[in-house]
Formats: sequence, structure tokens, C-alpha cells
Amino acid sequence: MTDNQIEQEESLFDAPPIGEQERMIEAVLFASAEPVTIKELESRMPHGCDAAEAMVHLRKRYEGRGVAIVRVGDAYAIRTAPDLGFLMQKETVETRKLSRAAIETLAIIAYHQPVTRAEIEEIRGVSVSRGTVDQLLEMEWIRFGRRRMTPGRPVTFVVTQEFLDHFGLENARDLPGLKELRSAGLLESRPPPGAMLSLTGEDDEENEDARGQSEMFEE
Amino acid sequence: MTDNQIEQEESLFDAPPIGEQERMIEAVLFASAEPVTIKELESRMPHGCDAAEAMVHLRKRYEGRGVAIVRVGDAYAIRTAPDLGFLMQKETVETRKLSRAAIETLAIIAYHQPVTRAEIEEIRGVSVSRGTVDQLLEMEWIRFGRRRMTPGRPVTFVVTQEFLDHFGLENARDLPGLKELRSAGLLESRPPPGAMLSLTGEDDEENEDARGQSEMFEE
Amino acid sequence: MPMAEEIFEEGRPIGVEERLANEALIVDVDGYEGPLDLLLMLSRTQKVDLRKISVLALAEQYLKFIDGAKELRIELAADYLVMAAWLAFLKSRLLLPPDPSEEGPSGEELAAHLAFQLERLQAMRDAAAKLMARDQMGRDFFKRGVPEDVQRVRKVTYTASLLDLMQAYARTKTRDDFRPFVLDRDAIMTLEQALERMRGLIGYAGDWTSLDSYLPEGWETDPAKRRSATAANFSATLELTKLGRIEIRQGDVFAPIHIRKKDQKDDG
Repeated sequence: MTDNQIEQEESLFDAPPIGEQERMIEAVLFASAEPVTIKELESRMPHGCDAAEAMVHLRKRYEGRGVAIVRVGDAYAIRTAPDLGFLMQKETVETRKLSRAAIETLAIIAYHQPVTRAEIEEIRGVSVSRGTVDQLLEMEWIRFGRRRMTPGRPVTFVVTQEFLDHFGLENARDLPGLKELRSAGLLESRPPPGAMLSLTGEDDEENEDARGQSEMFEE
Repeated sequence: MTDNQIEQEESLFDAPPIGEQERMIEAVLFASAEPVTIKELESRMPHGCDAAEAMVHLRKRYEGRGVAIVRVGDAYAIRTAPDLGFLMQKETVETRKLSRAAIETLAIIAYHQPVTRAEIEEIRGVSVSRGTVDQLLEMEWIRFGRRRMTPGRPVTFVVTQEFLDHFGLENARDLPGLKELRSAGLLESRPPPGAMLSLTGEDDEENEDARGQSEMFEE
Repeated sequence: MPMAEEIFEEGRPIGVEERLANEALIVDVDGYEGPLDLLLMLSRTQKVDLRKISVLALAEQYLKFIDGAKELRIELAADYLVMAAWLAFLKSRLLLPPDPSEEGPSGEELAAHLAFQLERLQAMRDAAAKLMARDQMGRDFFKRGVPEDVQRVRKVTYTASLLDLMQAYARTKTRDDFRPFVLDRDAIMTLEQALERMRGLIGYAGDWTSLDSYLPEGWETDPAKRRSATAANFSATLELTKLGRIEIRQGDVFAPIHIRKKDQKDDG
């Protein structure tokens, strides 16, 4: 058996050529309105495909075109180029006007996630109305995160993939000005002076939590 | 006014370069919920654009890709390449146990092959519904054998190689005989149903019989 | 926003017009989202970096503002008053020399924390504004207009084990063993048998004939046999009617059923 023969035999069981894989992920991304993960892509493609590799090629192919391949969290989606928005009056969806409270709450969740309601209130200096949280939950821009391991085990809020998708963010680390805010110490949860006196037990855990938050944003 | 100035002023009203127009129609076709006509495209694009010309370029660009620009009436739309339709399907395989009627019919065919439907009914004591036989045929566990050389020339059923493979048998004759079944305790399984149950007519063969007959009248 | 200081200038008499304007402003103050928000607004009068803000000056501004509001008999929410009390306390701490015997955080610590809170709130507002200024989906960029849903194809495979098979066979056989009366089936005419028989017979039924006359020989007397044959014949008749081979009629409820061959030319 010559080398050539061996190669041919092997290729019978090989994944399709990368160009073909590129076509496949192109078709799937075009067909889906929601971002699709590499894992999901591969589950739909023939066995042995490398969707991540094909994605590199496809993203390059669409550079500078009318639509672009964007990354949203660990998934990919095709979106129209932002500079062509003016062509889409017909497709424009009137988003519900968000109140200032809702916008601020959203920003606080995005920059401080995972964050409890008490922490949001501490930052805004006022109580957070349930309607505000409900609205953001309903829009699927925020969701419940893990419970905080502090007394009362309060729920936390985090932003969703829909949020990232809506604002064209690859991940929460890309939030505008995040780095500056962090280096200015404005994302730390700093207990008010005197608070330690009454809450000594909690303090360690709080600190640990605070570390967890900043870790989330580190590479 | 210099020539340069005139040119600049004119270019303010010039159509964008064709490559830019191609990007525009690409974005509109992508985002639109319905196929879009050339006229509609041009109404959305800056003045002086030639959507038909841009379409020629765009269609060429998508030749052989995972999606294609297709013409629908006098409008255009982006659609998945026909050979990639399989990616839009997700197959979930569900395994179910064969119904009691099916497994009994199958057993009788295996032990008595070649066997006619009337003979199966004689042995089971109830009529065999067409659905049951069709299911076994579709599974390719049974197939038609030779016609019996008796009046009416009824068809017979035999088991297939697939059947033998599934049950790990080399030959249908390898199936354990009645004596072996009895010594294995399989024949003392339970008192006979039927007689007492025929009065209530509930959930047993009698019922199945009725179903079998009514099936005959449907269609 | 220098209004607050101007408006509540102490001891200055205010005219009606001015008073109305003030009230309008205070009502507007209602729109503030709590004391922190109000403090942030007041802090802008200092025109300095929030990090270098004078908390003492801010506390004084706030207290003056609250006094002014009280003078105008504006109902203030409790948290505004709580903040006023706290700021009054803070002010005293900041003004008096530190007393080492006193417990709790120093005035400077408290002031620093307030400054931090204000700076953080301002930072979050700026971040929110930047976020909302981003390109947004459905406004600046768009998703696919006609997504093709993934079709879920459910494929059912049936399975059985060899044991299932043998048990099934044993079951049918057990029935035989325990049921010699399977021989009873002598008294049962199946639909297939009746259908087969009727097909042959209807060729002769040119005129209306009672269904009873089609009972096979030897099945008319034994009641069990007669019942079975009648039922099977009737079912077969229905089937043949459906096939358009015969016509069927019944004069009245429980009246005898008649059948006759259907003319071939009537067939569609």
C-alpha cells in the first residue's frame, strides 16, 4: 500500500475540509438569531469538525462587510455592521424607555456583578424598587446569580448573554471604563467605617466575596 | 471655486462606491424579515445607488458559500445553501420498549416462521393489528416470506438478519425451546388472562382485539 | 448648580415671586432619588474633583437646604431627615478636635467614606451613560430577520431483549397450556373469515337480501356461534359497503338488515 492510498483511505473518515466547515458554521450562524456556541456548532456538524478553527477563517472573511461575526460570551452571532443602522428604520425595534433608576441599576449590576440588592441600594443610596428589578429580569438583561455566602444568603444579580448581545459586548470585561473604575477603587465594596464593629463575623466572608468579584473581571 | 472644490461638492451628492452599496444590501437582506425588492432596497439606500448592480456583486460573492442570495419573485433573500439543510435539523433518538402485542407477534414469527397472519392470530388468540405488523416490518425485524400454497395464497412472515443480529442469534433455530423456557421458569409466569378478563374487557388482549378490528375500518 | 445656596440665604426676606420659584424648585427636589443623589447635586457647586471635595462644606450646604425646605413646609421624606441628622453629627465631629476617649470612627473617616460614596455613585452614572451610548441591538445593529429554527426531528427506535422475546413467547404458550378452551374459538368467526366469505357471496345478491340469510351453515343454531357469525358478517358488510361493493339498509331500529350488490356502473 502506498502512502497515497493510506491517505485516501484515511480521508474517508476525516472531517470535511476546513472550507466546507466554514460554510457549515456560516449557514448555522445565518440561520440563528441567537448566538451559537462552538460546542453547539460542533454538535450539529459532522463528527471531527473543528468549529473554532473554521470560525477564525469565517470571521476574517466577514471583516469590513455589511454583516460581521461577533463574539458574545462564549458564543458567536452575525450582526449587521453598526454603521449601516440608518438603513434599518423598518427593522428598528422601539425599546421600552428605561427609567433612570433602571439604567443605573443595570450599570451597577454589570460593573459590580455578582451584586446583591443591598449592595445596589448602598451604591445608589436609595432602595431599589421591585418593578425596576422585575423589568430588567423580564428583558432578560439580568438574572439571578449565586447566593452570597453571608448571613441571610442573599441572592445576587448578574448580567446575561442577552445583555452582552444587546450592547455589542464580547464579555463583561469589555464594559466601557471598567479598568479605570477598578484601578480607582470604585468597584470595591467598601463597608462604611464603624460597620466592622457590629459585623465582625461577616467581615472575612465579605472580603472573600469582594475578591471573587474582582477576579471575575481579570483575565 | 477651484476644480477640487467642485469635485468635493459633487461627491457629497454622489452615490457611495459600489463596494459600500454591496455592504448595504447585504445588511438589509440579512436583517429583513421578508425578501426585499430592488426598488425597496434603493428607497432605503442613499440617493443614486444602484441596488441591482450591487446585487450582482453580492450574489457572486456568496456563490458556493454556506448561504446564498436567492431570488423570490422579484425580491431577494438570504437562504441556507440547499446542501446544508441537514444542519438545521437536530435529531434526538428516543428508545422505547416494544409494545406487548409487537413483542408477542415477533416471538411467534421467530418461533414458527414462516407463519401467516391467521396463524399468528390463532396462536396469540387475538387478532393482530396492522400497525403491529407494519412496525415490525419497518424496523426490518420481519419481512415477507413466500406465499403459502393454500387457498387464498396468504403471505407469510419470517424474521430477518437484522433481527438475528439484534438478539445475538446465529439462527432462529437457536431460540430456546418450550422445554427450556419451562425449565428456565419462564412458563410458570402467571395464570392465564383472557377468560376472566373478557368480562371486564379492560386493558388486555380482548381490548386489543377490539382495537385491532376498529383499525381495520379506519383509513 | 448654585441655586441652593442662593435660595436659602439666611435671614434674607423673600418675595412672593421668589417664593413660588423656590417652591417649584423644591417640588423638583422631590424628584431626587434620595439624599445621596441630592448631595451629589449639591457637591457640583464646589466645582472640584469629587476626590478633593470638602465634606464639611457639603454637609453645611445640605443642612441649609433641608432647613430651607422645612421653612417652606415642604414634606421631606424620612431619609432626607436622617441624612441631615447624620451630617449634623459629622459636622460636629469634623469641627471639634478629636476626643481620644470617644469610640467609633473619626470624623475624617466618615467624611472620606461619604466622599467615596459620592464618587462611586457619580462613576456609576457615568458608566450607565457610556453603556447607553453604545451601539445597541435593534437600533444600531441588527440580528437575523428570518431565523430558521432548528427542526427537532424525533426519531424513535424500539428495542427488546432476547429475554423479552422469550417471555413473550412463553406468555402466548402459557395461554395455550392453561386454556384448553382456546378450542372455544371454534365458535368464533373472525372478520377476515366473514369478509372472505361475503366477498364470494355478494356476487349473487342482485336484490335486497336479509343479512341473516348469509349465516354459514352450522352457525345458525348454537347461540354462541350465531352471535359470533352475525357480528362478523355485520362487520364485513360494513367494510364492503365502505368499499362501495354493496348497499345496506335497515327499515327501522332492530329491523332486519338488508344488503344488495351495488351496480358496478355506479362506481366512481
